[in-house]
Amino acid sequence: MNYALHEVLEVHEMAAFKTTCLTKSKTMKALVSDQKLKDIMQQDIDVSTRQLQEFTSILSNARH
Amino acid sequence: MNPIIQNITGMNALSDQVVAMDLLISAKSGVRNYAMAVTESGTPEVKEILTRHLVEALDMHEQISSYMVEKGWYHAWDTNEQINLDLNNINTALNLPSL
Amino acid sequence: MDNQKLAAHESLDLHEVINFKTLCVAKSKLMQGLVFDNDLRALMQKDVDQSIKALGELQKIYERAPFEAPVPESRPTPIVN
Amino acid sequence: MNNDHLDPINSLNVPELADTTFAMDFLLRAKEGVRNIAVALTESASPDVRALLRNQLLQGIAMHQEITELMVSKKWFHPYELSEQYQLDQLSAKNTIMIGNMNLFPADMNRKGIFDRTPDEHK
Repeated sequence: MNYALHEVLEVHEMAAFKTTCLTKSKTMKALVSDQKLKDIMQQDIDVSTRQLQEFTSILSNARH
Repeated sequence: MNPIIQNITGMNALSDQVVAMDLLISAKSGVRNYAMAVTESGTPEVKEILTRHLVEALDMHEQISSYMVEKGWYHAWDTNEQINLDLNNINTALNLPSL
Repeated sequence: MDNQKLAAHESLDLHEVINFKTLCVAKSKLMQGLVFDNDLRALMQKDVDQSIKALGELQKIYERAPFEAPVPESRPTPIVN
Repeated sequence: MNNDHLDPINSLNVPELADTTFAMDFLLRAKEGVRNIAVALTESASPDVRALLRNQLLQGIAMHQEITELMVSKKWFHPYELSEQYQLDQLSAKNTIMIGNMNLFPADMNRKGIFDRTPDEHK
Protein backbone atom coordinates (compact mmCIF):
# COMPACT_ATOMS: atom_id res chain seq x y z
CA MET A 1 0.00 0.00 0.00
CA ASN A 2 1.55 3.29 -1.09
CA TYR A 3 -0.90 5.68 0.57
CA ALA A 4 -1.23 6.72 4.20
CA LEU A 5 -4.15 5.18 6.05
CA HIS A 6 -5.81 8.50 6.89
CA GLU A 7 -5.75 9.55 3.24
CA VAL A 8 -7.41 6.36 2.12
CA LEU A 9 -10.13 6.75 4.75
CA GLU A 10 -10.69 10.33 3.63
CA VAL A 11 -10.91 9.33 -0.04
CA HIS A 12 -13.37 6.62 0.97
CA GLU A 13 -15.57 9.26 2.66
CA MET A 14 -15.44 11.50 -0.39
CA ALA A 15 -16.25 8.58 -2.69
CA ALA A 16 -19.32 7.70 -0.63
CA PHE A 17 -20.44 11.32 -0.67
CA LYS A 18 -19.83 11.76 -4.40
CA THR A 19 -21.64 8.51 -5.17
CA THR A 20 -24.83 9.73 -3.53
CA CYS A 21 -24.44 13.11 -5.26
CA LEU A 22 -24.09 11.49 -8.66
CA THR A 23 -27.06 9.20 -8.07
CA LYS A 24 -29.16 12.13 -6.98
CA SER A 25 -28.18 14.36 -9.90
CA LYS A 26 -28.81 11.57 -12.39
CA THR A 27 -32.27 10.74 -11.09
CA MET A 28 -33.36 14.26 -10.28
CA LYS A 29 -32.34 15.64 -13.65
CA ALA A 30 -35.36 13.90 -15.15
CA LEU A 31 -37.61 15.77 -12.75
CA VAL A 32 -36.65 19.34 -13.56
CA SER A 33 -38.12 21.42 -16.36
CA ASP A 34 -35.82 24.44 -16.54
CA GLN A 35 -33.24 23.96 -19.29
CA LYS A 36 -30.48 25.90 -17.55
CA LEU A 37 -30.86 23.88 -14.36
CA LYS A 38 -30.77 20.73 -16.50
CA ASP A 39 -27.50 21.92 -18.06
CA ILE A 40 -25.91 22.61 -14.69
CA MET A 41 -26.99 19.19 -13.46
CA GLN A 42 -25.59 17.50 -16.58
CA GLN A 43 -22.30 19.26 -15.95
CA ASP A 44 -22.35 18.07 -12.36
CA ILE A 45 -22.96 14.54 -13.61
CA ASP A 46 -20.03 14.73 -16.02
CA VAL A 47 -17.62 16.16 -13.47
CA SER A 48 -18.75 13.76 -10.72
CA THR A 49 -18.39 10.79 -13.06
CA ARG A 50 -14.80 11.72 -13.82
CA GLN A 51 -14.03 12.38 -10.16
CA LEU A 52 -15.45 9.01 -9.13
CA GLN A 53 -13.33 7.28 -11.76
CA GLU A 54 -10.26 8.95 -10.24
CA PHE A 55 -11.31 7.77 -6.80
CA THR A 56 -11.72 4.25 -8.16
CA SER A 57 -8.12 4.18 -9.27
CA ILE A 58 -6.84 5.50 -5.91
CA LEU A 59 -8.98 3.08 -3.93
CA SER A 60 -7.99 0.05 -6.01
CA ASN A 61 -4.33 1.00 -5.58
CA ALA A 62 -4.88 1.24 -1.84
CA ARG A 63 -6.44 -2.18 -1.57
CA HIS A 64 -4.14 -4.77 -0.05
CA MET B 1 -41.16 20.26 -12.92
CA ASN B 2 -42.14 18.06 -15.78
CA PRO B 3 -45.96 17.82 -15.55
CA ILE B 4 -46.23 14.18 -16.65
CA ILE B 5 -43.78 12.92 -14.05
CA GLN B 6 -45.41 15.26 -11.59
CA ASN B 7 -48.68 13.46 -12.04
CA ILE B 8 -47.18 9.98 -12.04
CA THR B 9 -45.17 10.49 -8.89
CA GLY B 10 -47.53 12.84 -7.15
CA MET B 11 -44.50 14.96 -6.32
CA ASN B 12 -45.83 18.25 -7.53
CA ALA B 13 -44.07 19.92 -4.60
CA LEU B 14 -40.66 18.87 -5.86
CA SER B 15 -40.20 22.01 -7.88
CA ASP B 16 -37.10 23.11 -9.71
CA GLN B 17 -36.46 25.38 -6.76
CA VAL B 18 -36.27 22.46 -4.34
CA VAL B 19 -34.02 20.50 -6.68
CA ALA B 20 -31.75 23.53 -7.14
CA MET B 21 -31.60 24.06 -3.38
CA ASP B 22 -30.65 20.43 -2.90
CA LEU B 23 -27.90 20.84 -5.48
CA LEU B 24 -26.65 23.97 -3.71
CA ILE B 25 -26.53 22.22 -0.34
CA SER B 26 -24.74 19.26 -1.89
CA ALA B 27 -22.22 21.57 -3.55
CA LYS B 28 -21.65 23.30 -0.23
CA SER B 29 -21.09 20.05 1.65
CA GLY B 30 -18.87 18.96 -1.20
CA VAL B 31 -16.58 21.96 -0.78
CA ARG B 32 -16.38 21.45 2.98
CA ASN B 33 -15.81 17.71 2.70
CA TYR B 34 -13.07 18.26 0.14
CA ALA B 35 -11.39 20.83 2.36
CA MET B 36 -11.28 18.24 5.14
CA ALA B 37 -9.96 15.59 2.78
CA VAL B 38 -7.25 17.82 1.27
CA THR B 39 -5.89 18.70 4.70
CA GLU B 40 -5.73 15.01 5.60
CA SER B 41 -3.75 13.94 2.56
CA GLY B 42 0.01 13.95 2.30
CA THR B 43 0.81 11.90 -0.78
CA PRO B 44 1.30 14.51 -3.56
CA GLU B 45 -0.67 12.48 -6.11
CA VAL B 46 -3.72 12.19 -3.85
CA LYS B 47 -3.45 15.79 -2.74
CA GLU B 48 -3.27 17.03 -6.30
CA ILE B 49 -6.41 15.13 -7.28
CA LEU B 50 -8.31 16.29 -4.21
CA THR B 51 -7.23 19.92 -4.73
CA ARG B 52 -8.45 19.79 -8.31
CA HIS B 53 -11.74 18.29 -7.18
CA LEU B 54 -12.03 21.03 -4.58
CA VAL B 55 -11.66 23.70 -7.25
CA GLU B 56 -14.27 21.93 -9.38
CA ALA B 57 -16.63 21.74 -6.43
CA LEU B 58 -16.13 25.48 -5.93
CA ASP B 59 -16.99 26.12 -9.59
CA MET B 60 -20.14 24.03 -9.24
CA HIS B 61 -21.12 25.87 -6.09
CA GLU B 62 -20.56 29.20 -7.80
CA GLN B 63 -22.63 28.20 -10.81
CA ILE B 64 -25.58 26.89 -8.90
CA SER B 65 -25.62 29.79 -6.46
CA SER B 66 -25.52 32.43 -9.20
CA TYR B 67 -28.23 30.51 -11.04
CA MET B 68 -30.39 30.64 -7.94
CA VAL B 69 -29.69 34.33 -7.43
CA GLU B 70 -30.71 34.94 -11.03
CA LYS B 71 -33.94 32.99 -10.52
CA GLY B 72 -34.74 34.91 -7.35
CA TRP B 73 -34.55 31.78 -5.21
CA TYR B 74 -31.54 32.91 -3.28
CA HIS B 75 -31.18 36.41 -1.86
CA ALA B 76 -27.61 36.56 -0.64
CA TRP B 77 -27.69 40.32 -0.14
CA ASP B 78 -31.22 40.86 1.06
CA THR B 79 -31.78 39.15 4.37
CA ASN B 80 -35.41 40.16 4.67
CA GLU B 81 -36.23 38.89 1.22
CA GLN B 82 -34.43 35.62 2.00
CA ILE B 83 -36.33 35.22 5.27
CA ASN B 84 -39.66 35.71 3.49
CA LEU B 85 -38.68 33.11 0.93
CA ASP B 86 -37.57 30.72 3.69
CA LEU B 87 -40.86 31.13 5.53
CA ASN B 88 -42.76 30.48 2.32
CA ASN B 89 -40.77 27.34 1.63
CA ILE B 90 -41.19 26.12 5.21
CA ASN B 91 -44.94 26.48 4.87
CA THR B 92 -45.00 24.63 1.58
CA ALA B 93 -43.04 21.78 3.13
CA LEU B 94 -45.18 21.72 6.27
CA ASN B 95 -48.43 21.64 4.33
CA LEU B 96 -47.26 18.87 2.10
CA PRO B 97 -49.49 15.82 2.55
CA SER B 98 -47.35 12.76 3.20
CA LEU B 99 -48.12 9.88 0.88
CA MET C 1 -14.47 -5.80 25.66
CA ASP C 2 -12.25 -3.16 27.22
CA ASN C 3 -9.21 -4.53 25.47
CA GLN C 4 -10.82 -4.67 22.08
CA LYS C 5 -8.75 -3.04 19.37
CA LEU C 6 -10.04 0.23 17.94
CA ALA C 7 -11.08 0.73 14.33
CA ALA C 8 -8.63 2.46 12.02
CA HIS C 9 -10.63 5.65 11.66
CA GLU C 10 -11.21 6.05 15.40
CA SER C 11 -7.51 5.57 16.07
CA LEU C 12 -6.59 8.29 13.62
CA ASP C 13 -9.11 10.63 15.17
CA LEU C 14 -7.59 9.83 18.54
CA HIS C 15 -4.19 10.75 17.14
CA GLU C 16 -5.63 14.13 16.10
CA VAL C 17 -7.33 14.76 19.42
CA ILE C 18 -4.33 13.69 21.49
CA ASN C 19 -2.00 16.02 19.61
CA PHE C 20 -4.51 18.81 19.84
CA LYS C 21 -4.93 18.30 23.59
CA THR C 22 -1.18 18.07 24.08
CA LEU C 23 -0.83 21.45 22.40
CA CYS C 24 -3.63 22.82 24.57
CA VAL C 25 -1.79 21.79 27.73
CA ALA C 26 1.50 23.21 26.48
CA LYS C 27 -0.05 26.49 25.40
CA SER C 28 -2.22 27.03 28.44
CA LYS C 29 0.74 26.25 30.69
CA LEU C 30 3.38 28.38 28.97
CA MET C 31 1.07 31.30 28.18
CA GLN C 32 0.66 31.73 31.90
CA GLY C 33 4.13 33.27 31.84
CA LEU C 34 2.86 35.97 29.51
CA VAL C 35 -0.52 36.97 30.84
CA PHE C 36 -1.08 39.75 33.32
CA ASP C 37 -4.46 39.09 34.75
CA ASN C 38 -4.46 36.66 37.66
CA ASP C 39 -8.00 35.45 36.99
CA LEU C 40 -7.07 34.64 33.40
CA ARG C 41 -4.00 32.86 34.68
CA ALA C 42 -6.09 30.85 37.13
CA LEU C 43 -8.49 29.89 34.37
CA MET C 44 -5.57 28.78 32.20
CA GLN C 45 -4.27 26.63 35.02
CA LYS C 46 -7.73 25.14 35.40
CA ASP C 47 -7.61 24.29 31.71
CA VAL C 48 -4.18 22.71 32.22
CA ASP C 49 -5.51 20.54 35.06
CA GLN C 50 -8.59 19.48 33.14
CA SER C 51 -6.66 18.85 29.95
CA ILE C 52 -4.08 16.73 31.76
CA LYS C 53 -6.88 14.55 33.07
CA ALA C 54 -8.49 14.36 29.64
CA LEU C 55 -5.17 13.63 27.99
CA GLY C 56 -4.49 10.79 30.43
CA GLU C 57 -7.85 9.22 29.61
CA LEU C 58 -7.22 9.61 25.87
CA GLN C 59 -3.78 8.03 26.18
CA LYS C 60 -5.33 5.04 27.91
CA ILE C 61 -7.78 4.45 25.05
CA TYR C 62 -5.12 5.19 22.46
CA GLU C 63 -3.24 2.13 23.72
CA ARG C 64 -5.91 0.05 21.99
CA ALA C 65 -5.00 1.44 18.54
CA PRO C 66 -4.17 -1.25 15.97
CA PHE C 67 -0.76 0.36 15.34
CA GLU C 68 0.11 0.59 19.03
CA ALA C 69 3.77 -0.09 19.89
CA PRO C 70 5.98 -0.16 23.00
CA VAL C 71 6.80 3.42 23.93
CA PRO C 72 10.51 4.04 24.64
CA GLU C 73 11.82 6.21 27.48
CA SER C 74 12.61 9.09 25.13
CA ARG C 75 12.68 9.59 21.39
CA PRO C 76 14.54 6.67 19.77
CA THR C 77 16.16 8.81 17.09
CA PRO C 78 17.03 12.27 18.40
CA ILE C 79 17.19 15.08 15.88
CA VAL C 80 20.86 15.71 15.22
CA ASN C 81 20.84 18.61 12.81
CA MET D 1 12.67 14.11 33.72
CA ASN D 2 11.68 15.24 37.20
CA ASN D 3 9.46 17.95 38.52
CA ASP D 4 12.21 20.45 39.32
CA HIS D 5 12.11 22.85 36.42
CA LEU D 6 15.53 24.26 37.32
CA ASP D 7 17.25 20.86 37.12
CA PRO D 8 19.49 20.89 33.99
CA ILE D 9 18.59 17.22 33.35
CA ASN D 10 15.26 18.53 32.14
CA SER D 11 16.85 20.50 29.35
CA LEU D 12 17.87 17.24 27.64
CA ASN D 13 16.28 17.01 24.19
CA VAL D 14 14.37 20.23 24.76
CA PRO D 15 15.08 21.76 21.29
CA GLU D 16 13.55 18.78 19.48
CA LEU D 17 10.66 18.67 21.91
CA ALA D 18 9.97 22.35 21.30
CA ASP D 19 10.36 22.08 17.54
CA THR D 20 8.04 19.09 17.23
CA THR D 21 5.44 20.81 19.41
CA PHE D 22 5.52 24.08 17.49
CA ALA D 23 5.56 22.32 14.13
CA MET D 24 2.51 20.30 15.14
CA ASP D 25 0.80 23.50 16.25
CA PHE D 26 1.70 25.09 12.93
CA LEU D 27 0.32 22.10 11.02
CA LEU D 28 -2.96 22.13 12.92
CA ARG D 29 -3.30 25.87 12.34
CA ALA D 30 -2.69 25.44 8.61
CA LYS D 31 -5.29 22.69 8.51
CA GLU D 32 -7.81 24.73 10.48
CA GLY D 33 -7.12 27.70 8.19
CA VAL D 34 -7.84 25.77 5.01
CA ARG D 35 -11.07 24.41 6.47
CA ASN D 36 -12.17 27.85 7.66
CA ILE D 37 -11.55 29.41 4.26
CA ALA D 38 -13.44 26.60 2.53
CA VAL D 39 -16.43 27.17 4.80
CA ALA D 40 -16.20 30.91 4.23
CA LEU D 41 -16.12 30.36 0.48
CA THR D 42 -19.35 28.40 0.55
CA GLU D 43 -20.93 31.34 2.36
CA SER D 44 -19.72 34.14 0.11
CA ALA D 45 -21.41 35.31 -3.04
CA SER D 46 -19.51 38.41 -4.17
CA PRO D 47 -17.14 37.60 -7.02
CA ASP D 48 -14.23 39.66 -5.65
CA VAL D 49 -14.52 38.07 -2.20
CA ARG D 50 -14.69 34.63 -3.78
CA ALA D 51 -11.63 35.29 -5.95
CA LEU D 52 -9.66 36.48 -2.94
CA LEU D 53 -10.70 33.56 -0.77
CA ARG D 54 -10.03 31.07 -3.54
CA ASN D 55 -6.47 32.36 -3.92
CA GLN D 56 -5.92 32.18 -0.19
CA LEU D 57 -7.38 28.68 -0.12
CA LEU D 58 -4.91 27.41 -2.71
CA GLN D 59 -2.11 29.21 -0.92
CA GLY D 60 -3.19 27.63 2.36
CA ILE D 61 -3.21 24.17 0.80
CA ALA D 62 0.29 24.75 -0.57
CA MET D 63 1.48 25.90 2.86
CA HIS D 64 -0.10 22.86 4.48
CA GLN D 65 1.73 20.66 1.99
CA GLU D 66 5.05 22.36 2.73
CA ILE D 67 4.66 21.95 6.48
CA THR D 68 3.67 18.31 6.05
CA GLU D 69 6.72 17.62 3.88
CA LEU D 70 9.03 19.42 6.28
CA MET D 71 7.69 17.48 9.25
CA VAL D 72 7.95 14.17 7.42
CA SER D 73 11.53 14.89 6.32
CA LYS D 74 12.50 15.88 9.88
CA LYS D 75 10.86 12.70 11.18
CA TRP D 76 8.48 14.71 13.36
CA PHE D 77 5.47 13.29 11.60
CA HIS D 78 5.00 9.72 10.36
CA PRO D 79 1.83 9.43 8.28
CA TYR D 80 3.09 6.22 6.69
CA GLU D 81 4.53 4.43 9.76
CA LEU D 82 1.72 4.53 12.26
CA SER D 83 3.60 2.74 15.04
CA GLU D 84 6.30 5.41 14.91
CA GLN D 85 3.62 8.09 15.06
CA TYR D 86 2.00 6.28 17.99
CA GLN D 87 5.25 6.39 19.98
CA LEU D 88 5.71 10.07 19.17
CA ASP D 89 2.14 10.91 20.22
CA GLN D 90 2.46 9.08 23.53
CA LEU D 91 5.88 10.59 24.29
CA SER D 92 4.88 14.16 23.59
CA ALA D 93 1.71 13.70 25.63
CA LYS D 94 3.78 12.30 28.51
CA ASN D 95 6.33 15.11 28.37
CA THR D 96 3.72 17.80 28.13
CA ILE D 97 1.78 16.37 31.06
CA MET D 98 5.02 16.56 33.06
CA ILE D 99 5.47 20.22 32.11
CA GLY D 100 1.81 20.84 32.93
CA ASN D 101 2.30 19.45 36.41
CA MET D 102 5.32 21.66 37.16
CA ASN D 103 5.01 24.75 39.27
CA LEU D 104 6.51 27.01 36.62
CA PHE D 105 5.37 30.42 37.79
CA PRO D 106 5.37 30.38 41.56
CA ALA D 107 5.47 34.17 41.97
CA ASP D 108 2.62 36.57 41.48
CA MET D 109 2.74 37.38 37.78
CA ASN D 110 0.56 40.46 37.94
CA ARG D 111 2.86 43.17 36.57
CA LYS D 112 0.03 45.53 35.83
CA GLY D 113 1.12 48.25 38.25
CA ILE D 114 4.38 48.95 36.42
CA PHE D 115 2.85 49.99 33.13
CA ASP D 116 1.22 53.25 34.16
CA ARG D 117 4.31 55.47 33.77
CA THR D 118 7.77 55.58 32.13
CA PRO D 119 10.89 54.85 34.23
CA ASP D 120 11.70 58.59 34.43
CA GLU D 121 8.42 59.24 36.12
CA HIS D 122 9.18 56.83 38.96
CA LYS D 123 9.67 58.85 42.08
